[in-house]
Amino acid sequence: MGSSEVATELYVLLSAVLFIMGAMGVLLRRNAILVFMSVELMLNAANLALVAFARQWASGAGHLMVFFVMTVAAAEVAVGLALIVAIFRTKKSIDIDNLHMFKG
Amino acid sequence: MSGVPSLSDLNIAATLPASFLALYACLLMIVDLFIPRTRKHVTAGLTILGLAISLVLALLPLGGVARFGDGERAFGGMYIADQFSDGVNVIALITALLGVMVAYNYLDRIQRQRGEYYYLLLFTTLGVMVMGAAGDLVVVFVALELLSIPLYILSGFRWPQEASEESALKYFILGAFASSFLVYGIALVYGATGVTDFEGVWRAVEDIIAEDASGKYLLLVGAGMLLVGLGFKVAAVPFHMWTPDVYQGAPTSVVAYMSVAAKVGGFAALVRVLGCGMANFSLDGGLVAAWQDTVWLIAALTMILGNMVAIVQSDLKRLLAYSSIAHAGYILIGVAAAGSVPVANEAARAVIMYLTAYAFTNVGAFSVVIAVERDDASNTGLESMRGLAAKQPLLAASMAVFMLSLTGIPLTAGFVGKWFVFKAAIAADLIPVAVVGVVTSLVSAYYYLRIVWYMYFEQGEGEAHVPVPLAWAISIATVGTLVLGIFPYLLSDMTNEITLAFGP
Amino acid sequence: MEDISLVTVVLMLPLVGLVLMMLFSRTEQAYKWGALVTSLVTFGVSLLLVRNFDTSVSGLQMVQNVDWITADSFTIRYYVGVDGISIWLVLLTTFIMPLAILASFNPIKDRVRLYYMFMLLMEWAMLGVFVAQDLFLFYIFWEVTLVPMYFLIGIWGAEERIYAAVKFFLYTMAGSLLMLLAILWLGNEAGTFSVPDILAKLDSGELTLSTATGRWLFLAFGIAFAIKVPMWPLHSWLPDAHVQAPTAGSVILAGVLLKMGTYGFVRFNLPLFPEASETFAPYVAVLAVIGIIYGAWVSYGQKDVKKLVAYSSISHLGFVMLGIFALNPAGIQGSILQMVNHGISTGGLFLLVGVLYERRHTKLMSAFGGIWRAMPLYSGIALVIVLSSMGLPGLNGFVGEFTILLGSAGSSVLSWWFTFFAAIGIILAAVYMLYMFNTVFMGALDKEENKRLPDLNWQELWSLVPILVMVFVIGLQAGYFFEFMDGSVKELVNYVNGYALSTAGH
Amino acid sequence: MDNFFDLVPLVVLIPLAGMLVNLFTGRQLGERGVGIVAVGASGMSFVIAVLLWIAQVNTGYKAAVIDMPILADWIVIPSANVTIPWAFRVDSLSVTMMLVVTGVGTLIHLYAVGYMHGDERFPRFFVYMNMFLVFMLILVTGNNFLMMFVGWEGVGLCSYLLIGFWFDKPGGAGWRNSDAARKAFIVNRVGDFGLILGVLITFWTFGTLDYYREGEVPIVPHAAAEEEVPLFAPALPAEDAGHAVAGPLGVFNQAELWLEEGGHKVDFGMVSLSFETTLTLITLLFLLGATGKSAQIPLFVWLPDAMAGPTPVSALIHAATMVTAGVYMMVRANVFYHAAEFSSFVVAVIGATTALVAGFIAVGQWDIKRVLAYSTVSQLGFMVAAVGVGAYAAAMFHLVTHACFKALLFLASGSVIHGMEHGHHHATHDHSGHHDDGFDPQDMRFMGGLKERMPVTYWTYLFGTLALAGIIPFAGFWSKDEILLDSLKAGVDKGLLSGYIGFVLLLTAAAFTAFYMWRQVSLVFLGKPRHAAAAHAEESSRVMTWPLIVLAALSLLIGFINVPSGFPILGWLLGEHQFTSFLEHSVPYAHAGTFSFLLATFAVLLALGAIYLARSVYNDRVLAVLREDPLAVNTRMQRAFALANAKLYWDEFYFKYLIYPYRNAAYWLAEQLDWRFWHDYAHERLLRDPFNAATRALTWRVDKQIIDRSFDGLGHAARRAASRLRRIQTGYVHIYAMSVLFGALLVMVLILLPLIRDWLGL
Repeated sequence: MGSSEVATELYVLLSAVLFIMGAMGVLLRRNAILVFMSVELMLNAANLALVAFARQWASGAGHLMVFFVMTVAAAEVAVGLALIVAIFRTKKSIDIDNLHMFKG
Repeated sequence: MSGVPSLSDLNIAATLPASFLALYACLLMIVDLFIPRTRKHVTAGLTILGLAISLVLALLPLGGVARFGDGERAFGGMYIADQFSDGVNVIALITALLGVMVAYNYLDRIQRQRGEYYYLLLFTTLGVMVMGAAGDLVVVFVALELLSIPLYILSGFRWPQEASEESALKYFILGAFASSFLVYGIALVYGATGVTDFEGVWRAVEDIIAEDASGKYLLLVGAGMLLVGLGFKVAAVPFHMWTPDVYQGAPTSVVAYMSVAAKVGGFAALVRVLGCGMANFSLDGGLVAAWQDTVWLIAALTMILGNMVAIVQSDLKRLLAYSSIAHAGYILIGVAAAGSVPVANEAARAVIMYLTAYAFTNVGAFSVVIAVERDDASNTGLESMRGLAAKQPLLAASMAVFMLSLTGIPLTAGFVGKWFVFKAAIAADLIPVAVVGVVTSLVSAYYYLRIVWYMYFEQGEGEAHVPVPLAWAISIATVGTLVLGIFPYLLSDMTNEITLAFGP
Repeated sequence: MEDISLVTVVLMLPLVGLVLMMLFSRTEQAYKWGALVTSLVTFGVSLLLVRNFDTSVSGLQMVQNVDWITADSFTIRYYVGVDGISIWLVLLTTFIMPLAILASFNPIKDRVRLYYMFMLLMEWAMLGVFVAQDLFLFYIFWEVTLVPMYFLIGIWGAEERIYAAVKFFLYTMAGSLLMLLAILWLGNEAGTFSVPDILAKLDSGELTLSTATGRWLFLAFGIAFAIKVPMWPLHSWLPDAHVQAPTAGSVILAGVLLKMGTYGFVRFNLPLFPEASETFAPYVAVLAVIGIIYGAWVSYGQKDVKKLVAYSSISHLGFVMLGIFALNPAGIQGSILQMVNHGISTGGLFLLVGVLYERRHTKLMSAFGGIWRAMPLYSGIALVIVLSSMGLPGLNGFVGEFTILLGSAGSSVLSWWFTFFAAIGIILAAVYMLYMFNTVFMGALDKEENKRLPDLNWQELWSLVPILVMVFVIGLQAGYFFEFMDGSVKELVNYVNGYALSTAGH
Repeated sequence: MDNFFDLVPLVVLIPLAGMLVNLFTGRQLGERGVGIVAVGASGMSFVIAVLLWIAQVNTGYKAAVIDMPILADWIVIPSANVTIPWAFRVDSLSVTMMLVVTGVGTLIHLYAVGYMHGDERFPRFFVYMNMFLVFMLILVTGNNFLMMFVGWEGVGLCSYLLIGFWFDKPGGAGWRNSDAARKAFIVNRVGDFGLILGVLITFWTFGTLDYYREGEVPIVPHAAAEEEVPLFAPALPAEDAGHAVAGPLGVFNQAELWLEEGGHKVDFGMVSLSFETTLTLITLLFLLGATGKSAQIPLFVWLPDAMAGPTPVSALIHAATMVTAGVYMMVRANVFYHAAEFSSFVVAVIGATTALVAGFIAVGQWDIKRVLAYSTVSQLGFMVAAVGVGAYAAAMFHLVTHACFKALLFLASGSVIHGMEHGHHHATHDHSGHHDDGFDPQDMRFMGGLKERMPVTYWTYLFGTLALAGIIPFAGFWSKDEILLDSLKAGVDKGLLSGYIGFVLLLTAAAFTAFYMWRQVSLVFLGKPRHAAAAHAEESSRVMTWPLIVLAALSLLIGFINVPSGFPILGWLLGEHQFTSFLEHSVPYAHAGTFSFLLATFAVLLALGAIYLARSVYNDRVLAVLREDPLAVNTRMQRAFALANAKLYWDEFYFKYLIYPYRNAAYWLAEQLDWRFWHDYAHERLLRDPFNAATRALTWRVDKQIIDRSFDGLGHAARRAASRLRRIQTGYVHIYAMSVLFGALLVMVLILLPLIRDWLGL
């Protein structure tokens, strides 16, 4: 490993920070789309870690995984947005805090 | 790993039930376009046909009649076609069959008779099947999403009904949230081991343990993340909170199906990931995996919370939701037991037994809920059970069987499942969690029995609506529950040779 | 597949009858008679068991042993058979059931079909408990008995039936779940669940249980059985269940179901955990004796006949427990006989109470008085059964109690005080039984509504006559019954004592 | 004549058959048929008993053990070495008892046909009576203690049924016939408790309960056999040297051998006792049994109440036969009692005390039958005391004579009651204006002057009274005198304290006997009628008077069967102590009574003196004007009389200190402890409620609120950290997500726990 290369640990750290930021976003945001984007951020944090590890291990499995994650994320986006649209039509709001019809 | 494998190397034949279903689902998606809205029973029939064919294909190897392909590995080890995956296939397919049967008239009643329902269901089923057969973390992830995404849609299938939409969005957001944990866990495991296939993980784990490398921290955290992601799917405490809301809001036919399917998938993956990949991951060089304590603690929490909270529920769907949380706890005992290498196979078998039992019983129980539910999604309170025995003796009898099975009374499948799970737990020396298991079973008896007493000991309207397909589903579920309870060897013999470990 | 053994035939007959009934019976009348005929046929065939029984064999007879569930780490078998310990309990079950069914003809007017289905299911499960030799099988039958009884109490019971049914279910299940764990533990260690195999392994030293383990397992099994018996202070479900159940339900509960607990002690606790049995014998005996006196005492304080009879069971079964834990042949054989006796006489008492309840719809003793004058036949029969229950010599109850006391007096693990206090129970039995008899049957017939009570009708009469006959037969000819159990009990006692000797040698 | 022995089962089976016939066809047979069957059964049984007696005499008093037909062994547990068969024993003792039971029984049956005439439950009465015979005969003929116990409890049952025969007769003051019946049964059970424990110990001591085995003859003790050649040499099987526990010998011979051998230890499960201690234990427990059945202190309280039954019952069961079972049992166990000195002492003291106490109480009673009941208790005390001082033959002798004259007295009193009832009926019928003044046909205060109205009854009653008072030559004189002399001799010759105590107490009791009997005669028969009923009383029918006459004759003559040695003329004429010689063959420690002219004269004079005293107190003049007892108004005597009248407050004592506490405790246990506390409180407050609370806590606190609130708080904190100043509403999705996150943290902590522990060095 050359000195110019950034250590894997730093990437992982960064990915962890991103992951936590995403998680906070999910917790704090009330707009469904923003929440949803936070989830995407978490997925991308994972992607970052995967790529970093793939570089470290010099194997393709990580990259492969990243592709799958991206693809699946796209699919999720499609479904997620459709749901959000649907619920917006019904409730005229995409504030997820309004989703509390059910009580134990 | 390197080199382009030839088609024969892929050993696609071994994946026959799953690959058939994948193709069939895709075809059906196209075919459905040409089926007019008024004739969706054709789609339903075709779905059943496809599922039935796939079921036969899955049963053949399980019953030892025929074995497709050459060996257990397919797609270069990505797909493992062993007895465990056969078992998962069968459970998933049976659940799907029942799911279609209970859905058909229900969809008519809620005026949502659409083809999508059926092929989405097929895709979910496929996801479940692949999860059970996963030989690689990547496959686990993909299968999980294949399982989940259609379920998000199905949960909202009753749009623009607010409850249904809300439950779908809730499920979706939380599901995606949990998925990201799973992905991150995969990344960490990958970081620790450098591979994503279970066999590789297994080997790497051996090295890590042998060298006492620092990778074990990464691996532990990764395993924990995976547990979170999958624990969410199976509704283990404390990742369970979506369950009651989603179950209550989603169309009951979907709940009947997904309460089982999602669990089967989640547990299959848990067994694969933890049992196949990391059963040898012991920190002190012993035979007990490092994650075992965590899993059984979660199992204990799940059983306690699920059962106790179920007691105070007054809505059948919510009650069954908590009940399903509780049952996740019981199955988790099996998963925990798989953390002891000598018991791993027995534990995996126990999980299969339990899931089978659970599939019949739970789908059956929700089918009964479907029967009493009114078109406006009301009448799912416990009171709807009052006096059912007098008006609908057979329906009530079936429900009684399901309740007894969920309680774990002998001669029902539920008992067999519990027996195997507890047996595995004891073999793995997990006596405390087994004790929690039996004590909470006792607690569960109370609320299950309450349903029975509402049906039998009290007077009431007892209104119910049992069209033919639903009746068939309930009958099959009842018979399945009883047959498995009385002749458990039918299944236990089939799953006798489950082997999880890659190690020597 | 080997030949089907007679035990299997007896076991499966109620089920066959049940299926045939469901297939071919349409009317309620057909269900009634179908159930009666089935139970009678079962009884008849079970008599063949007695005829074919070889008293010179101490082990299991008429065995059927088929692999049921096999796994690499254990096997579960369909393993049934009878030996001297179980044969009379099987007979007791087949004997009581037709009576219970016959006694239901009049009182049960509601959901008749379901009722008789549950009755046959009940019979099947109870028979299974007594013939099963595999722990898994045993546990299945053990738990299955709960289900029909739950329904019997819950649907056809009295006012507080739901509470009683649920309590009965939960209480019993609480114990049996602990037993389930113990069974699993044992089977896991032994690699088999069949009791004779486990015993053989214990005997050959292939399987050893540490002292502590043995004691824990003893307790786990013991608590399950003790709840069923029920031993003091775990008896609280019993007055509810017995009092709320319909007549036939009470008869079955008292007649057979409680015996499952005491039988379990003899069948499993003693041979499997001999060391623990000897260690715990005095403690169990203390509870047993407390039960004897407490049960008798509390019975005397009751105002409700059925409750009185229910509490008397606690007292009677205290005797049985005392005999078992005398750990000698006399005690155990007395206990086994007393199980049968209690089944017969207390079953009879519940039938009697049922007759009264049918007529007056009350069970309060104060509502009666001088019934003898109005219903002489009924009262005469009642007198005999009451006397049998309080252990009049020459009737069945005495033989059992005497033999138990004989055993406990000669026991090498129990002190004389147990016999002394247990014998006090005999006095107290007279106190509450005669109190009941005097209050209900004697005295002036001063209540208008009692003056025209009709005497027994034919169903009631014929459900009581066999009991009457057995009261005398066992009372006068107990030797015949002991002869059957002698070999098995002797072997059991030798085994338990042999273990004690071998540990003493260490 | 040997084969006569085989008839012994018939003694039991014939009454059984009679009972069954009457039970099933009694209603069809009618009174006459029922009477014929019952009396016939009893009579045939008597005939068999006579045949057995003849067989005894002819075979040189050989004993025989005969198996029960049809029934095989009763309780047999080979692995526990338990063999308790149904086997009869014919020997002089059992034949004596058979003769008494069936003989007196037949007469009483006959009498009862007249007495019970017209009763609506006539057949049932005779069913019970025959059943009583069955059990009583099982009691006396059984060859082991357990068979005796069968009879023992069986007669108790019959007693219960017969006392409660008129169970629906309205009783006064909350005390009904059925209560008296229950009291009898339960008090007897207390005694049975002792007996059964004694039987158990006997079994574990000897390994058998048989008195003697087949072919075995009683070992004649050397002490008693000094002057006589042993009648039978002990026929011991050779292999018996080791005295195995389950030896082939019956209990008595085994005991004899062990006593001779000395120092034998008896091994019970957990304790080992010397044989002598064991015997003491057994005999004391048997004594408890005897105090129950034979109505001794402290269990005699049931017998007076037992008079609630029809009078023939009182005569047969509560005077002549059943109550003597305790005496029979102790005589049967004479080998034990002879060896157990302490127990014998207790027996003697209890017997003598009972005799005196009951005699005292009898003086203060008004009920004609109650007086006789206490008299019976007193006489049983004589017998028991006799056993205590070792005078087994005397005890049996008194048993026989007492059976005759006490049965007579009861039957005669029944005749009086019958007559009184008849008279009352007549009187109220005639004088329709006559209104009831609390008339009780059994109350002696309403009688008087019946001598003229009922001459047969009077004369027979007089015979009975004289016999009971012990006036020569009536039967009672011989037997009572023998007991008195034997106890005195026990004191003087053997230096037994019990002998002196017994003698003094019994002599006093004898004086009381004569006194209260003459009081009764005076009150009932002498003087003038004090009530219209008495004035109109009529003599009973002949079916009732004939048995009286026969019994009166027996009361006069039966004493001659055992004339003491040394009695002038009669001894030579009738043979000396015939009865004792007969008995000796089965009662090894029976010994013949001698005769003391001095004592006999003294006793008779004492009795005559008491009679004189009684007559002077209860003279016609006083009775004619006084409706109270002369003693009750006598300032010096009234307190003593009140005490006797209140039966020494014995019942009250039991009620206060035993029965009420037990009953109240039962209510408390049943309602408070078992139901309110254990059933309700413990299960609801201690089990269900905490469980529900936990459930609620989990549901609302943990599942909703903790996760809700704490995450709410967390969310706030997090939002503040994220510089979000605006108030943010929380929604469920956030909470759920938070819970997932929390779960993830939990999982991390858990899964890393071992490592964290390692780091921290824990």
